[in-house]
Amino acid sequence: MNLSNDDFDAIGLTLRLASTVTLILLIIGTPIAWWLARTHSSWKGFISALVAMPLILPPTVIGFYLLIAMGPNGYIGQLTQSLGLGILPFTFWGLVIASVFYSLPFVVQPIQNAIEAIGKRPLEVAATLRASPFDRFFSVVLPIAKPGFMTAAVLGFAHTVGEFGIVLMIGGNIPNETRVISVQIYDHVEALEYAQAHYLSAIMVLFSFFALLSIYTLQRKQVSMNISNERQG
Amino acid sequence: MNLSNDDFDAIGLTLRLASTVTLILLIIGTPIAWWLARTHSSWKGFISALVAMPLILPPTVIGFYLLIAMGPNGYIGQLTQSLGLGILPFTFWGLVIASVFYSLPFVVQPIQNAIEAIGKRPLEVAATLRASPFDRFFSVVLPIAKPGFMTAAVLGFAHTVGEFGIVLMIGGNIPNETRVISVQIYDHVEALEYAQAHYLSAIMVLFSFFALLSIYTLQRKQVSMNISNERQG
Amino acid sequence: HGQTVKVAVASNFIAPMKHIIREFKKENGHHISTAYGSSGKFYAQIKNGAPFDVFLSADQHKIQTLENEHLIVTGTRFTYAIGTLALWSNNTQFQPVNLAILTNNKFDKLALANPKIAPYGQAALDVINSLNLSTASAKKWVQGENIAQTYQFISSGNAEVGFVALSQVMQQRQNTPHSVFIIPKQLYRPILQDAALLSRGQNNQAALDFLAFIRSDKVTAIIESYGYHQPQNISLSESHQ
Amino acid sequence: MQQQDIIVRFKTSQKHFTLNVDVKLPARGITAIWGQSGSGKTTLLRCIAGLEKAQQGMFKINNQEWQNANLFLPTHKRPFGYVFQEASLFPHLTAQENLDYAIKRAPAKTSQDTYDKILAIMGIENILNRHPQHLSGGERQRVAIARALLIQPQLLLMDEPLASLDHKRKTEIMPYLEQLNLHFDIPILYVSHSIDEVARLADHIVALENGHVIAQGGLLEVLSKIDSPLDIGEKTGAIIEGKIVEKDSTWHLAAINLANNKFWFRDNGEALNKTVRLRILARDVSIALSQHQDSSITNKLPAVISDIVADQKDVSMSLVQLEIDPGQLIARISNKSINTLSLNKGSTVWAQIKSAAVVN
Amino acid sequence: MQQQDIIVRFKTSQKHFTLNVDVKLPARGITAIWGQSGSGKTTLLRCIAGLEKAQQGMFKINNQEWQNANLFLPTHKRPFGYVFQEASLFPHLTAQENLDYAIKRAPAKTSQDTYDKILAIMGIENILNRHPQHLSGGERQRVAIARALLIQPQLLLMDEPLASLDHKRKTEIMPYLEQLNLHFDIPILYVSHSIDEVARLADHIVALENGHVIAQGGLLEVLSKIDSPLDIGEKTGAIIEGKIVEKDSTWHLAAINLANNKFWFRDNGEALNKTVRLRILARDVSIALSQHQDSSITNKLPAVISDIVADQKDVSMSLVQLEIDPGQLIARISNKSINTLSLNKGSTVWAQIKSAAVVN
Ligand SMILES: Nc1ncnc2c1ncn2[C@@H]1O[C@H](COP(=O)(O)OP(=O)(O)OP(=O)(O)O)[C@@H](O)[C@H]1O
Ligand SMILES: Nc1ncnc2c1ncn2[C@@H]1O[C@H](COP(=O)(O)OP(=O)(O)OP(=O)(O)O)[C@@H](O)[C@H]1O
Ligand SMILES: [Mg+2]
Ligand SMILES: [Mg+2]
Repeated sequence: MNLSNDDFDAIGLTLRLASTVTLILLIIGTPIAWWLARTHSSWKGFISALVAMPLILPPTVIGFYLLIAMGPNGYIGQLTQSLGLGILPFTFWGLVIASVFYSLPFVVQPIQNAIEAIGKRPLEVAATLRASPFDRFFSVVLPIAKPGFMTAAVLGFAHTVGEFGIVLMIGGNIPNETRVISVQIYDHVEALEYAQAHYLSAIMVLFSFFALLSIYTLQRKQVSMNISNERQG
Repeated sequence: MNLSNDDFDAIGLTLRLASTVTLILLIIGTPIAWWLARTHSSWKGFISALVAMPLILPPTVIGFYLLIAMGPNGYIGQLTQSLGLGILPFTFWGLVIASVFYSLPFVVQPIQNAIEAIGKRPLEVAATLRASPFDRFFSVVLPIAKPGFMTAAVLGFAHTVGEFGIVLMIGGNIPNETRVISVQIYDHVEALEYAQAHYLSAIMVLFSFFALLSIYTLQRKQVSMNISNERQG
Repeated sequence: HGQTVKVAVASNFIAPMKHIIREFKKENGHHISTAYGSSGKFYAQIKNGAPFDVFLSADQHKIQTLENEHLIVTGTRFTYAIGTLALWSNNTQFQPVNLAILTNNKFDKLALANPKIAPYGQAALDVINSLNLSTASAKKWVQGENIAQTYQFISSGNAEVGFVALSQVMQQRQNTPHSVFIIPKQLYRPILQDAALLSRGQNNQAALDFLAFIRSDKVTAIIESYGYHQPQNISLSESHQ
Repeated sequence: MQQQDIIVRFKTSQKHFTLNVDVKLPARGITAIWGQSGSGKTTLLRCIAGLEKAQQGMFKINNQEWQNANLFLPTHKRPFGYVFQEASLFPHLTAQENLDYAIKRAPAKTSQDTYDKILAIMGIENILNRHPQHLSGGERQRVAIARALLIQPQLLLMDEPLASLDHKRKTEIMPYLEQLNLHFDIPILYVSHSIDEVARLADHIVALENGHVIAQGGLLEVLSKIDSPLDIGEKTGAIIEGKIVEKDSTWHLAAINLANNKFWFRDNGEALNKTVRLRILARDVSIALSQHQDSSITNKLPAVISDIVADQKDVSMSLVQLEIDPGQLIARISNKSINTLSLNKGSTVWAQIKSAAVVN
Repeated sequence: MQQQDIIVRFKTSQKHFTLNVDVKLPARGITAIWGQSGSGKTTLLRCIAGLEKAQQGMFKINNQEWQNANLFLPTHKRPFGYVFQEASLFPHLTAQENLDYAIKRAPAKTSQDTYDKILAIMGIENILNRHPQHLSGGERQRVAIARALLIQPQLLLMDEPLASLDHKRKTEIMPYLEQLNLHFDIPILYVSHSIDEVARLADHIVALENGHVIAQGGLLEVLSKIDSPLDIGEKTGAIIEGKIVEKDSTWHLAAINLANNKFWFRDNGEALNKTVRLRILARDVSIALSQHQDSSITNKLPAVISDIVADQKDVSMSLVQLEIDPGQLIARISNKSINTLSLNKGSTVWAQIKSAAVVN
């Protein structure tokens, strides 16, 4: 059985979307995670809850409100219009923003955990070795927390790939711009084209599984390295 | 503005479903989390990836295949039929099973992290104080990992509340049996009853937010207790 | 009496269905339970043992497929409503709405339901093709999963204009005659919404009563008041494929 | 007839380390397990506890088997108490609740008497309602010891219970450990790398090196020999025991009888006739050929040199074994003095020990 | 004109603890910061490093200010090196890469010479390609010290660099620290709670108790006084310094001139004319009224008693301050002997010290 051109387009678009989203997630998720890991502010719980909200809200609800907010009369829409960007729904970048919002907790939490696990000692050590805060981040935090960043990247990527309800709502199902694999599978199912649906789903399941397997295997190596000098009298 | 009877039914059903699912999740998630936290088996990565799969797959895809599997010709369906249980889709218990599958990673991961954080020392200590493995679990693991279990319960509960794609597919939107809040909101939106949709959504957002805020505040207290004797020379 | 009928209803028919249920309950002691959703999903569910007695689809194709698969009671298939396609805009700059808007091609986004899975989308495509606009406008299409989503695209202002069901715009009071244009029938193939008695409702008196009720004049009037019309002159077996 | 022995036989290989121990220990008093860091002390204790599964193992106490080729009692079925090296109180329970954890799981009801006695000896009556994080290191270890006693053990395993404490806390807790041995008739295996602790507390010693037993026996015999295989450097010395025969309240001194002389040391308040153990380091013993009356050195004992060996650690020094009656002393003397004073095996000399130098 | 001083002034209150320090230290040699656990040593070092922000603080070294009421240089702008109490190597870098981390960030290029010298002194040439988890505790600390040197500090802060190591590893690393002071002209603040370490390494001492300075000054003056406020119990003793004037290769002994006598001790291989520091514990000094030739005690020095005070820790003992020329000794003598020998302020006596008892 062969994939149709539409299917290939959907796969290509999905990979492009997921890569873009992952990159942006890492860029904005890292400072948030950093702040959450280090702060003693009483806002911490509040911000954590806010970041985690998308875990809980049904994607269609999120999509519905994002559609309104990003529309010409919504706050976001008026902002983007005043910036000369037009409105975002039905564009690739609209999808990117919605997906970033939706997958944020999947990226922030592993990075936060990894940074918390470093503790503040390595950073103090680096400071005594004349490393500026910026330098400390790149020479200490990033390399030590690498597995956390990797988990974050893979989860963010994979979750964007599987993202559906929001994409449907914000995307408008535009081929090559917003019609991603999950929507394509959905369309196949709705159109009773079950063979194609099965085929695409199988590809997706295998992809997800091996992505996950690889991070968990990597993480295990890391953990066992740390644990090796655990037991003490 | 008032909620309709249907809305109340949906809220009641949602709470009943989420409670049942949370209970079951804790019961089956705990041994899985325990095994993952303790094992040195080479299957660990494989099982971790399997448990995390629902994080990544689009809910409609999961729902579609669960529907087929639990239907009269599916493996699960044939099993349940041969056990005299009939088939599960479109029943409360079908929804329960699907939701359990879907929310499993949200329960397993916090419990696993909490158990890993205990380390094996308290368990060894308990063993030297004549506590059997069973006793050790209830007298040591459970109380020490309590915040992890609480996070797991709240996430599992909240995620079930917000669950949508699977419920729609497996549940069939049957009032008082499978029509939960998220589906009800969806119906309101479909029927262009936006006011009701906004109202129900607002309730849901507030609920989710305070649920999350409370666990994160709790967790913070816990963490600061542990951290207080961190700094050393 | 006192039996229960479980009805699967296409989402686009929610509003008239709620009205019909109220009337149905007044007339007899049956209990009625309705599920709303997309017809494609209902098809998958019925194939996998869903406990529905009656299926009110949004199209004809799914019912026919079910018939071929012997999942409905033979001879019970009929068209309960014919949808009316409307062009709608929520943006005053595009009002009064008429076909010239389409041919002028001045809009940014044109909303329609996904033709592959939604009958109103198929009808919209017919209109576009009839007007020979498909190449000019294809880049501006935004497709909703169903007409409800299509409606949201327009009502939120994200699409300036789009094809919706007349039944939808009639429900919303704020719509003026200026904002809606009813598409001439000759521009698209009729949107036939079929219903049928499902195999498991075969011996359910409530199901039989409900199907009979749907075809009563009273209900016909209700359905029409929501912007649909009835297939007075169209034979049951008429097919468009 | 009951055999009062502990038989310990373990053989197990880990990646970088092999433990191979086969000893018979007295099932009473304190037996020290002594060795450098990494010598396998903890591993041995964990094998005994069943926390580590030795590839070959056998353990028997008073004819009761815990483990052999066909038997492996799980940890919670072995009737011992364990005091871990570092903090091991349950963090979610108060001190009181930590004790209750043991009481609830003890094989027999704990009598109010025993309970009060344990609390009094450990001196923890006033801190019971605190959580571990509000206890000092020393208090925590005392609660842990009390907890290990309340489980009614037939054997007490203690893994460097003082190692993580500073000098002040160590001296604070040491008397409690001595009390333990006096008040409860439970054999104790006491792991330590500090020969000071061992000398003060133990009756019997097993010295480990690299997983093997390099010496074992009664503390006096093992430590008081100049050719002891134990490498304890500066701490080399002999141990003597005796009954207190006189107390001098003016000068706060006490004396035991040694070599027909009174041997004087600081009075710590022990009663007359009580047996005390004194440790006399080799570096504190000097030798004179005659008895000098005009020096501040209080103790001068006639002795016969039975052996002289070179000090492994210091080419300028030798260790001299001195026979007093009863017992032995060791002196570390410069080779030059040995030459100047013509000291030889068989020489009759005076061993001089300041009372300030006696450790007890 | 440059002022060769370190001025340290910090006042800061935490929940259970207040640090209040105001001292002027020499900007050369090793200054020990000594105190019991919890006395605030680490807090003080962290304040100096800028890792802790004292509510009131001022720090000046050689007229260069790091902190005052209006100035707070962040840690990475202060030119010091820090050796943390426990392992602090970056776990993701090899030993070599850990060193490179410092070299890259040092203010000036590191000359090959300096680099080789540091590696040689620390004895880490052969372990550079290992990751920290494959280094022993001692090796890790040596790499950490090398790293702190390679950052080209103007001040070296060392927080109990040996505390977590066992006796064997301690003795292994101590010589490296002595080398440090000899080869690099960097002032060192050395935190320790071990008076043995302090006595061996430091030139100057600041003693902390409960966040306050209870004594400070040159090591010899502070430690050799019987009324020293430092509570060091058994370890009380004096420190003497002198040039090696003779070596006896037959008996492996070396001597310095003291009170017109040769003072003999074990030869550790130091060259003739080198100044060495010897520590003589009070417990090792006995007093005789005449000079005895037939005893194994090698060193007998004429001395005059300048003071006698009761030992706070032991009612049976007194501390006797002995003036030799030059310098002072302390002897711990039983009160009974003081009485028997009629020792008084001004008495002329012989101080006897075994060469086995000299710590150097
Ligand atoms: N978890 C472990 N994994 C690998 N090797 C270990 C482990 N624990 C201990 N070892 C090794 O086993 C040997 C014995 O360790 P053990 O803890 O029994 O020594 P110890 O005598 O108790 O030392 P210490 O005085 O430092 O507590 C050491 O060489 C150590 O490196
Ligand atoms: N993170 C902290 N939070 C609260 N109090 C602290 C903290 N760190 C140290 N303290 C308190 O400050 C006081 C001084 O601690 P500091 O670490 O400076 O002592 P120290 O002299 O270095 O002791 P040690 O020899 O044990 O390292 C102690 O009473 C300690 O309880
Ligand atoms: Mg150990
Ligand atoms: Mg400290």
